[in-house]
Amino acid sequence: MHPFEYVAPTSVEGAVKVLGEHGERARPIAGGTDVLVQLRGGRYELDAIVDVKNIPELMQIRNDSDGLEFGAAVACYQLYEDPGISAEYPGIIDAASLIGGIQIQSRAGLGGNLCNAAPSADGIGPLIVYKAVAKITGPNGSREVAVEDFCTAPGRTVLQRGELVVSISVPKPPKGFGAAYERFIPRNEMDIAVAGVASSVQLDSSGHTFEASRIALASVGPTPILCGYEPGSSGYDDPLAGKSVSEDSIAAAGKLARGSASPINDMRGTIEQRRHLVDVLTRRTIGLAVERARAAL
Amino acid sequence: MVAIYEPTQDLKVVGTRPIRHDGYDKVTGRALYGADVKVPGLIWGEVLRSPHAHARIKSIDTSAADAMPGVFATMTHADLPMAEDKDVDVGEGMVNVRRHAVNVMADDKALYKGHVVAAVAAIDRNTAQEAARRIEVEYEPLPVVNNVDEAMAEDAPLLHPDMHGNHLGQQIGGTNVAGQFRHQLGDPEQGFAESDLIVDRTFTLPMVHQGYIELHNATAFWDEEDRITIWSSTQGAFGVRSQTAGILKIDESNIKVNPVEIGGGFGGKTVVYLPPVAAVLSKKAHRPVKMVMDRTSVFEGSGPAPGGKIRVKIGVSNDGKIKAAEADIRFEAGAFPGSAVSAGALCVLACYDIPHVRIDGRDVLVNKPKSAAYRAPGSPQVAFASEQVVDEICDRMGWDKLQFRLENASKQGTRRADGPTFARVGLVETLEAARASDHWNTPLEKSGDGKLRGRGIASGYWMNGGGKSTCDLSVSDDGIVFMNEGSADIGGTRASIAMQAAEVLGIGAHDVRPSIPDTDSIGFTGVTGGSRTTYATGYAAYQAATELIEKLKSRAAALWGIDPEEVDFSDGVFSSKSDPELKLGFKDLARRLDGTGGPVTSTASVDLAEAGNSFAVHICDLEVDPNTGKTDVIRYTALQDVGKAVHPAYVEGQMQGGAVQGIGWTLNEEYFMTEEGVMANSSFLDYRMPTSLDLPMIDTIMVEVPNPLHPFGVRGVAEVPLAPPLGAVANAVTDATGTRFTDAPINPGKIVAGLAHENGA
Amino acid sequence: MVATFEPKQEYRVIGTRPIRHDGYDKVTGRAIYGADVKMPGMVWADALRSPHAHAIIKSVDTSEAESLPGVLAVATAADMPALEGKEVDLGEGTVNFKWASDNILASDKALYAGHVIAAVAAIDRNTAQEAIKRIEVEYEPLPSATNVAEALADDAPVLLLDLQGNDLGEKVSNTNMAAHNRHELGNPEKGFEQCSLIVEREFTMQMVHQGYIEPHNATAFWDEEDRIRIWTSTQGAFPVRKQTAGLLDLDESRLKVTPLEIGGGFGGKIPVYLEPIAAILSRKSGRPVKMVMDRKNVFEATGPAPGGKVRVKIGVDDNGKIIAATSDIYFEAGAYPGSAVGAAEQCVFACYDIPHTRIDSYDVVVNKPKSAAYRAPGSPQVAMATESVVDEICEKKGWDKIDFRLKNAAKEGTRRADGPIYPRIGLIETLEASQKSPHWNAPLDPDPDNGRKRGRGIAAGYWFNVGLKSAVNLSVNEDGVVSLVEGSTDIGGTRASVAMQAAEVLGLEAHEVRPVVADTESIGYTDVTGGSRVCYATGYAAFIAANNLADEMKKRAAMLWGIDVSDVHFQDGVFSSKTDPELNLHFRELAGKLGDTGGAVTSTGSVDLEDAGGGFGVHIADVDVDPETGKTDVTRYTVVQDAGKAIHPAYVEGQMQGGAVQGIGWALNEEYYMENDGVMANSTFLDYRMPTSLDLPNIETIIVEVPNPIHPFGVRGVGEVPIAPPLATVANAIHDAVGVRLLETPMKAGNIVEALEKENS
Amino acid sequence: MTTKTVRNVHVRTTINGQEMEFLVPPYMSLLDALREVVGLTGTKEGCNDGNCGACTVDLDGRIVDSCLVLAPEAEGKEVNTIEGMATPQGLHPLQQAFLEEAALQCGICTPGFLVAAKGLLDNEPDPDEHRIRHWLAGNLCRCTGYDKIVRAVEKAAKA
Repeated sequence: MHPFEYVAPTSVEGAVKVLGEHGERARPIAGGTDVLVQLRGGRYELDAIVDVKNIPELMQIRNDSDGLEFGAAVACYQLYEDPGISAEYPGIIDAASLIGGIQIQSRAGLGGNLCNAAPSADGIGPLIVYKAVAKITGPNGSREVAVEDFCTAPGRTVLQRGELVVSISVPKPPKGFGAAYERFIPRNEMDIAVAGVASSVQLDSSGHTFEASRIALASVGPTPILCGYEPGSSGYDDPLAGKSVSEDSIAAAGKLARGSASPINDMRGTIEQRRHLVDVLTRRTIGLAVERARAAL
Repeated sequence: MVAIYEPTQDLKVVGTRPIRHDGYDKVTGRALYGADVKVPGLIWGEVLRSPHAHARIKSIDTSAADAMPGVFATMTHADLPMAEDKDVDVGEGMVNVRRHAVNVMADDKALYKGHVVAAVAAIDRNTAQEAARRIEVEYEPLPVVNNVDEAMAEDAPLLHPDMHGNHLGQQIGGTNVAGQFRHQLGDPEQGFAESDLIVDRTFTLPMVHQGYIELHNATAFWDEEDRITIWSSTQGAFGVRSQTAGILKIDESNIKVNPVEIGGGFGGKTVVYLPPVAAVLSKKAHRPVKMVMDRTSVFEGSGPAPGGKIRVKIGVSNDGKIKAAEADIRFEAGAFPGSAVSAGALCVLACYDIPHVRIDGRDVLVNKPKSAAYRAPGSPQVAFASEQVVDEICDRMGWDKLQFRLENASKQGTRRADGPTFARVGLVETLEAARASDHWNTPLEKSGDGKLRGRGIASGYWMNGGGKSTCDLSVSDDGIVFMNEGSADIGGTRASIAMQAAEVLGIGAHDVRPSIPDTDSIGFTGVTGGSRTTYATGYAAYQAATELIEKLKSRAAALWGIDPEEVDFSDGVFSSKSDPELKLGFKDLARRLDGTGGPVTSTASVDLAEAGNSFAVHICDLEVDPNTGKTDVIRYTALQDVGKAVHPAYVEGQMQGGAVQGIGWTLNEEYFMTEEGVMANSSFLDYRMPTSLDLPMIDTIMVEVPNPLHPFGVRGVAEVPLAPPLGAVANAVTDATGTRFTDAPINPGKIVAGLAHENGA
Repeated sequence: MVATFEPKQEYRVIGTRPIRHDGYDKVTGRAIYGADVKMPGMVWADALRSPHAHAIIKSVDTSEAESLPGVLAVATAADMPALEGKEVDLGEGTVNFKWASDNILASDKALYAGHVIAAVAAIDRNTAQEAIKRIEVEYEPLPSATNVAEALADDAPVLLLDLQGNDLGEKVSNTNMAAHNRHELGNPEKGFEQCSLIVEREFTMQMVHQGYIEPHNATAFWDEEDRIRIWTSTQGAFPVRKQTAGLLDLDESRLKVTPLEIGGGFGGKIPVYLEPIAAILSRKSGRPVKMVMDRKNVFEATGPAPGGKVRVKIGVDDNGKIIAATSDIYFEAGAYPGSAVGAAEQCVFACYDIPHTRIDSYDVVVNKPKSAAYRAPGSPQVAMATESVVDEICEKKGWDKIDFRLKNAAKEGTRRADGPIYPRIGLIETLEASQKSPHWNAPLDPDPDNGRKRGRGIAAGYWFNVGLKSAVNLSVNEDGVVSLVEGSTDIGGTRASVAMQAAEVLGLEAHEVRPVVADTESIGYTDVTGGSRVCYATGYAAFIAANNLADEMKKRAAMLWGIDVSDVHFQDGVFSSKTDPELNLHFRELAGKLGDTGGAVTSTGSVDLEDAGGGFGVHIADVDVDPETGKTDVTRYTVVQDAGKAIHPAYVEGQMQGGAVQGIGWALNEEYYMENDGVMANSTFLDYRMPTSLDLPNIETIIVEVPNPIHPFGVRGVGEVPIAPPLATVANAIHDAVGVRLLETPMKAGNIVEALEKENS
Repeated sequence: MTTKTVRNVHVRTTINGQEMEFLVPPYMSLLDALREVVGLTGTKEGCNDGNCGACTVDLDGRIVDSCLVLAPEAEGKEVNTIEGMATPQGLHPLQQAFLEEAALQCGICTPGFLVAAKGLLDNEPDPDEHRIRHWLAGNLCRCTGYDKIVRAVEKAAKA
């Protein structure tokens, strides 16, 4: 492995400075469970690794009436071991509690998962369906980017030279909101999704009609896919808004999601299998989301 | 019944000089000695030693040390169980386990300066040393007993008030004499009455140290299954196992001692000092603990050879016959009973056939480290005395010093003072060889520059040991034989043992691969001491090889489809007695064993009650500068009956090494003790062992009078060469200066004082 | 002539569950595996491996690598001796050394992605990894053939131009078909005419890996005496010595191999990969060289189990008798000939008594790593075929799946399809036990309402086991504990199972026998730990050595009691006089009294066993299949197996559970997923999906004991047979659940969904 | 004579309750530092990319794959390895149970399993079989089929 320096800044500015100096030759790590594997695999070479776990803003966790905000370096276990977050954001917890194994979840976090921008990422879909926003700081100030716009290509994001994701904030889910994430893997653990679907629904007060919904797909395209949305565009046609909660409407959403997937053949699955799974997983996650939404009415 | 052998002459391997099998590792620095051991999680141990030679230990407070960062555990005698009050064989004499435990770590009294009082284990060596200093001990100093005379004085302070000494069979309390015995043959008074000349002299010798360059060491790990693994440079892994088991009161088989190379022992590494301490520290710290003594601790805290006082009285008749002799030997046992006085008593007059002899021996406690074996323990001290009295007799009677020894020499059938009669021995042949030697027949010229020159001669004896050894063999497909044997290899015994197996098997010395496994992987094998390894372990190798041949014969028979009785083996070739066509060399047969059965293996073990004594005669020319008293040895020849030299180069090595240690003992080495019983010269600077500059080449002449008890006639060779030098050098100084010096060491100060006294100054 | 025994049913030690002797070290992390070896001056090495599956190596330029600071030596095929046509038998098949050498360091062609081209020794691991990137290799890529179909196609690229194919005895050149042989019994064509139902199916299986968690490692030191010392984790120190010596064209005894603990092997750590390279780099650098593969190398360049095709055709008559059966077996040998077709022939119909059979097998070279043994090599693949067809026959005829197997079961006297007649075997008893098992008699829970389907499958499997050579040395300590030295490396607790057999003979407890696994210079030749032979063959050698030890102890008892040795009786650990009832001593007591009866009591025992006594297993599985996603979960699994005699039941259960789980992984998810350019895409534990704890229920085990008459305690090998049944058991369960019969492994989710869609359309 | 262009990093950490300092290349993993620098070889390498759990250690109370932790990250932290599980009083109940239940065969994965299982029992005294299997899914074993490992953890939980 090409020898690199290890830097552990204690402030966002410190991190931004180092990242600015080295550009492509430096990367931040929180858990490091993706970066170190890619480095050893020879995917790229680095001159410096920036350990961001000593920066307070990236380790903060805030869950209040406005919603949930957690630092980019917060590890998965810190989310699913928090009773409040687990109760109010089950869709996100579904993903956080199945990335890798316990050892991985002690180190890896949803911030890193997002920045790694793998097509098969488990953590990005749920953030999309919860309308989460990434808070970024760089050499020329801070900005916010919606998670559905964050990934641009396999392993590539909107981040510019010297920019760093500081935290991810999730708006407080209103009453009648429910979300769920499910993936298909041949084993029961320690696996990469053959296909993954996150769904969220906003029911009306009766709980029988969809007011809004979001369906996000993983492992079936170069980036996570929000059905009915083109990244960067303003338009979004909601697959379920206005429809009544029924077997048929859910089945239709399954077909729609299947249509928006553009999977490839690889060692983990064939195109046909992935399309089939997107349909099955969309139906199952919407069903669970509806259950959770009705419970929250 | 003991097997008797007719020595064969045409030996192919025994007698040659192959390179020792561990040679490459030793000359490249790869060989692993005890201090080189590294184990995961290793930490260091250090001991606190008493500054007083004799003191009651009122209290020990380790709290300051326990609190020090980096300290894992501390230990005092309280951490040792009450060991059994029984004697254990350490290979060169017996040791009482309970007293041994107290020597390893003092309980209520510190009995010599340097006596271990407490120990500490810490993250590294320096921290351990600092922590040891923080242990506070409250002493109540007691009066010190410095030597045998002070120890035997009426009002002498008692080292062990509770001890009962065995004085001539009676249990006597309130004494520092741990043991007194007597050997008697015939009627000495009547013998002296028939004597025309009687010489009666008393000699004193100081305590001296073996001087091995490698420091005592031990690494121990006490695991959760209460099993202890030990790495320690030792002359006997099984000895470390049994002594440590005795001191810690656990089963022997719960201890495994791993083999590491040993950097010299000469008898001083048959006794354990560190392993039990490292083991207990490891148990308390739950970490492997390594301990290495520093040089001062080796002098003050490990077993030196006993000093003492020896009176010898010999009567001769005018016809040159020794009529009677008496000896009174008092050795400093050190802080605990068990000096080499009994062995000394066997050797003091062993070279002479004397009808009337009385020998008294006393084992005397003094506030000095407990003595241990040092190469023919006891024999050098007594030879210093008896060989000077014989020398004086010859001077006064004008007799030839060789002729006199020849006429009185012990030979087969001579009864030794303590009872047994000699089997076939080679003293006469050795004396004759000395008389025919170039050294003896080259007159000693005067030195040109006013220095006084002299020549001395002396003889020496050692009985050698037999004991237990085990050897396993197995044949590999290309005819190489792998050997496992249990004897630690200090002087090349891997080679001398492998050669004896190779001789039987008819293959080359390097076709046998010796290895020394741990105590779990080979049958019990006694200590490498008593000059027994080449003799006893070689004997086991001979038997294992013989058994291997029998098994190979049955395989050859299977191969040729004939009856095993039909197969003959000689000079490494298997052949059919009836069909001349059928012939296979050892290696060829080995390559065709496939299909004749499993791998060919054999095992053998011996327990030899007797060994076969050996004698030596040394001739020394030296030069004394009368003004300074400085003595330089200018020529030295060591002659010795070796029975059969398996590896001549390594036998010569033993003869030369022993001679040089003897020279050092006579001229400069001593424990220089202060009044308070503190050794003042506990460093290699002031404890003057001979350097290469202090010595000429040591010429060696090996006499081979085969020992009938051994298949190849082998006798032990390693210890006897230390016996004659003290006498030979002393006699040479007398020949040079005309003054006899009866107090070793005969250092320059004593020579100048002696000469001044002589010239009436 | 082979000794036969009447084994008892109940024993004192055998059958109990003592804690294994190496347990404490393994649960505390102290056990030393190959990668943990450290020594002074040690340097690291890494290998450059071909990115191409098939390419001519035009040039290798190591100059830039050699100039990198910290690089000490470089090695290529030029450093290996030329070994035209040299062959040797290794216990599990013969090895052609020219090809074996090419597999270690490619000479003219790279034959699989991952094939070693060159290696570099450098000051540390990272420098070595950087240095291999600087070696420039000029390849001329060739088209690759990565499965049987591609390799046998007319236009297939020929991998080995010098390969002489053997097609039923006829020489064939310019081919990838290394061997085609045939076994025939009776007249299958005529047999099929009498059948009322014939089922013929073709199954394809992907290549799979043993999946041991410990990567291959080797440390070698070539010293100035031209001796090579090797430290490695291996299934056989002696086979490592034999192969490495052969590859380096040296006498075996120039090498000393020290086996460390081994982190799993299952047959994959019998061949050597790193040892010759490390040795050469050590010679060139003068330093000890350590090499450790990374996980990617282990997958791409060690010895996986062959994938391939198995066609089986079975005919039955109306009253449920199998009349005729034929089989064609095509295995991917990998880059060089020598897949497990020979063993597959012996197993394909081994569970059945069939009058008319024909078996054709084809050993096909492909551009993949040379296949090696993987636990009953060849048996799982053919069992998948045979047991699926049998299941289909029973479904179609409505016959009970156990009664049918009982009716056709092979038993004593049955002639196996490839010739030999079965001695006493336990298939019937195993089938009867599974018929009475709780699992078989518990009704399958009904399909749940979430659409998932439930099913149950059953299948049988066989492995012939091997005997070969082992040696054991024993010696007695004074406290009665016996040291046992053996040559079998211990993967699954065989230290305990071998020690228990010695303890049984000697009347001791298991922990009173201390086993040590020795290096190749400290014990007689011992074959590989493989072929399920250690508990059987090394146990047998321990039995012989223990009896010899008892005889030696009888002599000592006789000596102690002063009676004739023939008068001494030994039973259940107690020595007694046949005449005087007063005289009796337990082994332990006698051991304590050996002191004066002679040296240490030692013995040795060795065996070379022609045959071993085969083992049968019957497995039952309940599965839960989600038809929507194709996901299969095993909800209940039972292993029923004939162990002959379970020496240590817990470790026998461990083998049964471990083998079953490896079979389940092989059935459901494990495969070499080759990209079209012949490169393995999933060479990580992420994408090579071995079962995790969450993918499995507890595995229930039922041990059947039909004693093997040719072993003193009735032992049969148990290590390998449990991997044979699972593939078919899971396949039959899936068919029972969703009605489709999967003809390809792995039966991953996508394939099940595809099969269901094809079925329903 | 080394290719390293970067200077070693000084790390001050606590390993098995004992303060330690060592110098280590910044790119060296905590696994390699434990094995090659500190000399504790109980923690094993199985895949070096976080997929097998053989290198599991306890870092500040959480079980992690030490192959995916950079050695400098251990600065100021508490690292506990297999060598720290037994105490002078004897084996940890988990170690004892693994022995008695024959929960290991070759033993290469055993250190990882023991440290992981201790991480579970330290905060969930009585986990059920499924919870044990879920917690240990990050540790691969090829010999045992996990059955006896799960039973051993259950037995230790009750001890």
